[in-house]
Amino acid sequence: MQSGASRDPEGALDTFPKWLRHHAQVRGARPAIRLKDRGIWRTWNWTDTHESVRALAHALRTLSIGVGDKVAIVGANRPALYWGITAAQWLRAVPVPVYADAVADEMAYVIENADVKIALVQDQEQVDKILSIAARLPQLTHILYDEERGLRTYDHSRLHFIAEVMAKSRAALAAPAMARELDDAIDDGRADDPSIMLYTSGTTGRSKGVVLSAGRSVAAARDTVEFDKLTDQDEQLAYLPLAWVGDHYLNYAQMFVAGGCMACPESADTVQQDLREIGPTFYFAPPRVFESLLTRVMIRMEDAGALKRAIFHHFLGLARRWGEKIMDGKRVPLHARLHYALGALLVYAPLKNVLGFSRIRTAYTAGEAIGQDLFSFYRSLGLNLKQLYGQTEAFLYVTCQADGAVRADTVGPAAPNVSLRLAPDGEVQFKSPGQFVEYYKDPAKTAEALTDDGFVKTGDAGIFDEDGQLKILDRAKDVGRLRDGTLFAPKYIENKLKFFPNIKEAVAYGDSRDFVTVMLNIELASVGNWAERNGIAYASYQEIAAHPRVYALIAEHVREVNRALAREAQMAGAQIRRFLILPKELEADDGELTRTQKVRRGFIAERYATLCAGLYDGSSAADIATEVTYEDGRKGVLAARVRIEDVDVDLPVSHEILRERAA
Amino acid sequence: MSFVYSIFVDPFVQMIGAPDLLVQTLWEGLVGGVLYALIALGFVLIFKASGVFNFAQGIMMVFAALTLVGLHEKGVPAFLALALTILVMFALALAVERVILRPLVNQPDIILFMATFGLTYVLIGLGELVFGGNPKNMITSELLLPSGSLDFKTLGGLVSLQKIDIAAAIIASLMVAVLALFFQKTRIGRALRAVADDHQAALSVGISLDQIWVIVWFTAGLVALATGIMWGARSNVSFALEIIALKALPVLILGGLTSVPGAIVGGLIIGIGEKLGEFYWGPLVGGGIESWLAYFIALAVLLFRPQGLFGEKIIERI
Amino acid sequence: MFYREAGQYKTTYQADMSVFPILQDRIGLALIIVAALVLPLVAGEFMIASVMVPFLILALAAIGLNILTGYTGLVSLGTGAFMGVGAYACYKLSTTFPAINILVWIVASGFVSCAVGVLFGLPSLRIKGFYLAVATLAAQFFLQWCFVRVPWLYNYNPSGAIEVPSRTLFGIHVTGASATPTTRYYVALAIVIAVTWIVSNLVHGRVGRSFMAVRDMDIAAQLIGIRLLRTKLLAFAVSSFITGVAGAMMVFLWLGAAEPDAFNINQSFILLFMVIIGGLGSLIGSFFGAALIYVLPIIVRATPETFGLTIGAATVEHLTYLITGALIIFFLIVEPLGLARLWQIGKQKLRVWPFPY
Amino acid sequence: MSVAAVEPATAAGETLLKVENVSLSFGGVRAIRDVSFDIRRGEIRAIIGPNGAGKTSMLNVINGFYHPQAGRITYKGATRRRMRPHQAAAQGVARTFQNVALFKGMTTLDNILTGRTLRMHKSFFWQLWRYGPALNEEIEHRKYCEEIIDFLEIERIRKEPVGRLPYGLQKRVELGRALAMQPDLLLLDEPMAGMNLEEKEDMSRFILDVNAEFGTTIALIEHDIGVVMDLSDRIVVLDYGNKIADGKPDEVRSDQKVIDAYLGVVH
Repeated sequence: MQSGASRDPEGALDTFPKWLRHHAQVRGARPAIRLKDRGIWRTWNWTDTHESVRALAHALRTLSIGVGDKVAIVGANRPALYWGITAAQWLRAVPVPVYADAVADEMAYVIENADVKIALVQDQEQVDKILSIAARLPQLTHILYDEERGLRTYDHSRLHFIAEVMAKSRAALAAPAMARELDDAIDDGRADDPSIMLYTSGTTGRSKGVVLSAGRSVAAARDTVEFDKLTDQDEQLAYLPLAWVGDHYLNYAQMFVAGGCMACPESADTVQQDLREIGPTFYFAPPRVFESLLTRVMIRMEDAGALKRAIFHHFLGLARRWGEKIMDGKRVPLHARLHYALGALLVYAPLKNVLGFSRIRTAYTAGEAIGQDLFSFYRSLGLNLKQLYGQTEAFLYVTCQADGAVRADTVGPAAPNVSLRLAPDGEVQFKSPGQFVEYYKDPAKTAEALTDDGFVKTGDAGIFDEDGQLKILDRAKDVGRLRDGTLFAPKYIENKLKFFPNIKEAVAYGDSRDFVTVMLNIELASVGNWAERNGIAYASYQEIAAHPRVYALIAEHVREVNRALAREAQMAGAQIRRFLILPKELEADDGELTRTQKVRRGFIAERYATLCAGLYDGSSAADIATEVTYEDGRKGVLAARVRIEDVDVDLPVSHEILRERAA
Repeated sequence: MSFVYSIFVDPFVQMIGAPDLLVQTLWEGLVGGVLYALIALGFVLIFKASGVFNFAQGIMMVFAALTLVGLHEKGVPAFLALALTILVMFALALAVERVILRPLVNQPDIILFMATFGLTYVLIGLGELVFGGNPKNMITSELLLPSGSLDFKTLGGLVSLQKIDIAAAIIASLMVAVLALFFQKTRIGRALRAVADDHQAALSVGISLDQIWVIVWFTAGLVALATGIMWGARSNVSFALEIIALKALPVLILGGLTSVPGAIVGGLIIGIGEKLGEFYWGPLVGGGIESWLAYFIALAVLLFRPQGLFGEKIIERI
Repeated sequence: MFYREAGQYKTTYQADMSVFPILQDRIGLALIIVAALVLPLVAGEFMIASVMVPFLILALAAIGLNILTGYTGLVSLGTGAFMGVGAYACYKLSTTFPAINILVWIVASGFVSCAVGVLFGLPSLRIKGFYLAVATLAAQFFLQWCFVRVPWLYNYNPSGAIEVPSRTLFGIHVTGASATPTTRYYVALAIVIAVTWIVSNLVHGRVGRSFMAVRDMDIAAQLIGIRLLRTKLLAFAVSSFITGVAGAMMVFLWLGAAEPDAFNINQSFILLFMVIIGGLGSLIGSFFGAALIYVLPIIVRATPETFGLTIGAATVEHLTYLITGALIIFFLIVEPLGLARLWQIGKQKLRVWPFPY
Repeated sequence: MSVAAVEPATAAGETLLKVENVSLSFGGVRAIRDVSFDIRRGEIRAIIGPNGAGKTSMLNVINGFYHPQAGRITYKGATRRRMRPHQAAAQGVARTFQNVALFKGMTTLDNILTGRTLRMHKSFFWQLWRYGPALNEEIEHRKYCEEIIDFLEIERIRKEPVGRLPYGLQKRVELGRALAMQPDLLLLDEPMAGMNLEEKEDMSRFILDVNAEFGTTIALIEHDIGVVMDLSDRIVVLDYGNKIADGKPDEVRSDQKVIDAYLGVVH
């Protein structure tokens, strides 16, 4: 039950291969990696893992991989591929994980850009992909694959079956001299060796190879292992993409330091099943996974009998009231504790069990804003769900929430040993233990990403809350200012609105304006449901969107957002003064949304210029006529008069008080 | 050798030696066979129309007879009791359709088969509960059925034919004839035949499946009543007759589950076969072989024709 | 609800293929066995002698029939007679060789019944479905006839019945008049647990799969290389072995004496009911079925008394018939796949609780 | 994958099965009339023809389920008139069915394991004990079946009762059960009947993979002519029990008699 990190006071373990050897020595029989394969969880303990990595390292060396050479890793979460990463590191070569779902072209770019010599891939699909671009990759010498199916008839002059080459290596390593030499090679590894290159899927332009050093990677992982008290008893499901920093940090780095175990699912469509079987103790998922899970829970519960539904909802209500307080160790009356314990027996524990969450001690979510209700739902069940904010350039953790200090609207204070600051323009900047070394072969971009004093620019705008927790507002470039200089973070406001189930989309305006206004889309499913219950008849989206009672409903939501904003020092001045509900739903087909369903603020402002003008000229309605594309592809003209409503603004009364308290 | 002789030679010597006894035995067997055939007939009706292997057919016979006698015991005039019993059988058919067939439609055969086991128990329990469990005498004379016997001095001995047996044979033949006419000539009868082949076709005649089931079960109930009267007259009325009713099963198997002629021929073979067997071979092993001989005869036939004498040849398709 | 399967993963095929892969099931089973062991300490003599012992024995017989009918799909109406074979064999063997341990003879009588079963299973090669059911009736009536007409079988006892001799095991009376109900209960329990365990092994392996293959799709089974006759005869053998043992136990551990009528066609029907109501192709279903069909009449008999009504014995008998029949129909309509299926559904509900499916 | 290593494709082209002048009739109805053709080791051989052409009967003759009234069948060099189905199975003939003939009461895994029956030898008495030799044997075969499950990508439904599976998956499980027999000759009776396009593509891929990976000789009946032309090496065309064409897909496609048969020209 010893944390691996505490066993290394001198910091001699500064590369992952050294940790591997360490674990093989001190906890050789503990499981290191599992794979659901052929129906059972095949398990390799640290000794097996050490031995396998060693064989693979030897194989790579035979294929002339040496210091600084790049080895691409392509495929799903498979032990052989994780071994490939460590094997490369053993030889002081640099593993370069590539997204397995990348099309051949994207893959060609990464492999070429990274000067990859050898590719370690999962199966025929990836082999085919790489062979199709091989002509463009003169530096690529060999391909090693993990799954033999369909590949036996291929030309094997440059193609190797991992199991086969490992078997050959094992035979060769039977010679003690050879083995000793390879084992000693671990000690050649140095803290400033590049440990891995992760390509960020940049929103603009080609992706960049983020180079992380061994020492920094280990240091970062050591801090968070300590922080979340991970031990060699911990177990997690390795289901995130290999090439994503999240997988490399949470599954690989943390488990290599803690000495825990990662379990690889059988296939992509059995992840849920496998999650339930393994019952991980540490879990990460982006908010949308939690959201779709919650939706599925609720949908499945709809089919339950009335009594069971009543029990379920009764105890969910109870959990909402007390669950988080109990988890945070706050004072809770005894009767509530007993009632909650009954709920745990009847609902919470079984629910967590069917979701595979029973054994989770720590769960994180990150990547986008998470709604208060969604977040609270899981926490109130007793799931220790927390938020973190991270970046590839930081080797994940920039901030993270400590147990007992968890909130939905922040991402927590700076992670251990991270220096965090806000630039004058609101941009979040950090210095972290795991901080990246450079963008591969791109000094210009590297320089651009760093401040003169060595801080990394995140490109995100944020604010600190009164208790020192960071709130991420938006991309820094999207954050503007009202005319009076108040910070205006459109996405922050939009997200707050969108957490209401009745609001589907929100577009906020205010940069260089006097005040903030929003255009809204209502969520037809839930508003329609509400309308039905309230006897409001409607024939179309346009009709219900214009209904006065819907306006009243939405206005209440907007007021609520204002109340929330008023409580935040920097945001209080950016409350919403006026809003309107658009007569049509924003569509990607009409160019109003990106293909990834993000609003295109500028385009919308242009397209609905008359409405935009109306929002700021004080009129109570504005006309719009615009061309729309119907679902069947026909085009038509939509003409409507749209109501514009004023909303009360909350006094930022607590403003001064909060500021004092924060200081 | 004497063993072989006593099995293969001696019985035949006896037959030839005493032809009067042989004729008497054949006659007894014939009458028994006719009654077996009647039970089997009710069974075939139901099997053909609803695909149900109605285990309760034998019990329906006893139940019908018991109802008749029981009603009469309670002071109901004989023919009114008969009419009431017919009514009861109709109610039974309705109940079976509502309570058993309708909810269990589309279930595997074995389930329906088991449901008729359940029905058997219900009928036994109900019958005994209402009319008491003690054996009763059939109201033969009240129903104007003959009694006594016709004795023929012939073949060097005495052949004695019970009049009730003769009546039974005649009534049974009449019933078969009436049923044949019913099936051939009436619209409902044709529908019943159609339903055996194709449910859709039956529906096109304009009779719902539910109605067909009721009619079939009612018809089977009537056949059961007639059989019950005859058999009751020959022995007495109690659920011990159940064992006799079970004899309908080998009869059926022998004839093939779906064949009316098969049921008749099968009945005769079993009836005559077991009487001959009991009389001539039974003493060799201590007698009482009537209880199982029928099944062995059926079994022996099945080994050579698994589909029974008159059943359709099973061609397995895959 | 009580299931916590998250984290119960299998790292070996042994674990994955175990009969009870879920921890909570193993706990439940252990609790039931413990409860069965301590029952005599808390229950009265009537409960042990007239409820539990018969229940165990009938459940065992039902398991035997279930092998044939539930697992292999061969309907048998001769189970009662096969129990009789076991009973008479055990009687003959234990009276002929009184020195040998009675448990040996109980098992040996299973083998006798097994041989007879195989003999009567031979027609199953050519005869299928209901036709086969009638063939088993031949066994029923023939064997029953033998019990009456072959005096050697009952040692020429003038009463025509077999009476259980007194036999001891480790110095304790286990059969005969001086054996206490508790002793008989423990012996029965031990045999039932042992046989159930063995049968469970069998149905979870190659043999069990062959049985079920023949049941589900005999043509496909044949084309896979399963020999129909051999498999069916094996099913007959296993089935009649178990029913034979149950029959011997019925006389030796429960009734103490028996006439041929104890093994009549009604007994066969009752066992078939147990199997069908309990659940075809389910071992636990056999226990459910035995409990329901056997205990039900006891309740029917006891109910009027509890309400202070006095009803004649005959009437109770008739009522029992009526209610049993009605319940059979009721259960078939509610759940044609039997109590085992209800149990399975219930268990599944607990496993996915709070979700409905 | 290790499964493949078990049966390497041997000299392709050698005749595995030869059907000579086979005739079959049921009570006067002649299902097959004097048909001859051969199947070579390692090939995919299709038998096509309109409904009632005698295709399924042909398969039934090959695996011993029907006994032809006339003609000879030579399989692996041995000539025979009739054979019992389990003998055919023992000699490496496996089969799937037009209407899925799975063991409905069992799980996917048990169905596939049942396909291993012929290769399991631990006696009945070991089975009673289960632990030890019987279980070890069971595990050995489980491993093989898991290879098939992996091959057919049916991991998700491993422990589901097959009766509840959608039709397309049932067909896949049935193929798995046949593969578990490690057959030399695999007979597929309309493997793609009732499937949607995507399922058909999957199944085609599996059939080709089986042929390539295991070297299994395949004889298949299929109605989708497009699929047949793509999949098979050679095609036999039957019509009313007569063979009307035999050859490579291109030859068959342009054969006038075949075109007539499919257009329903009256004979």
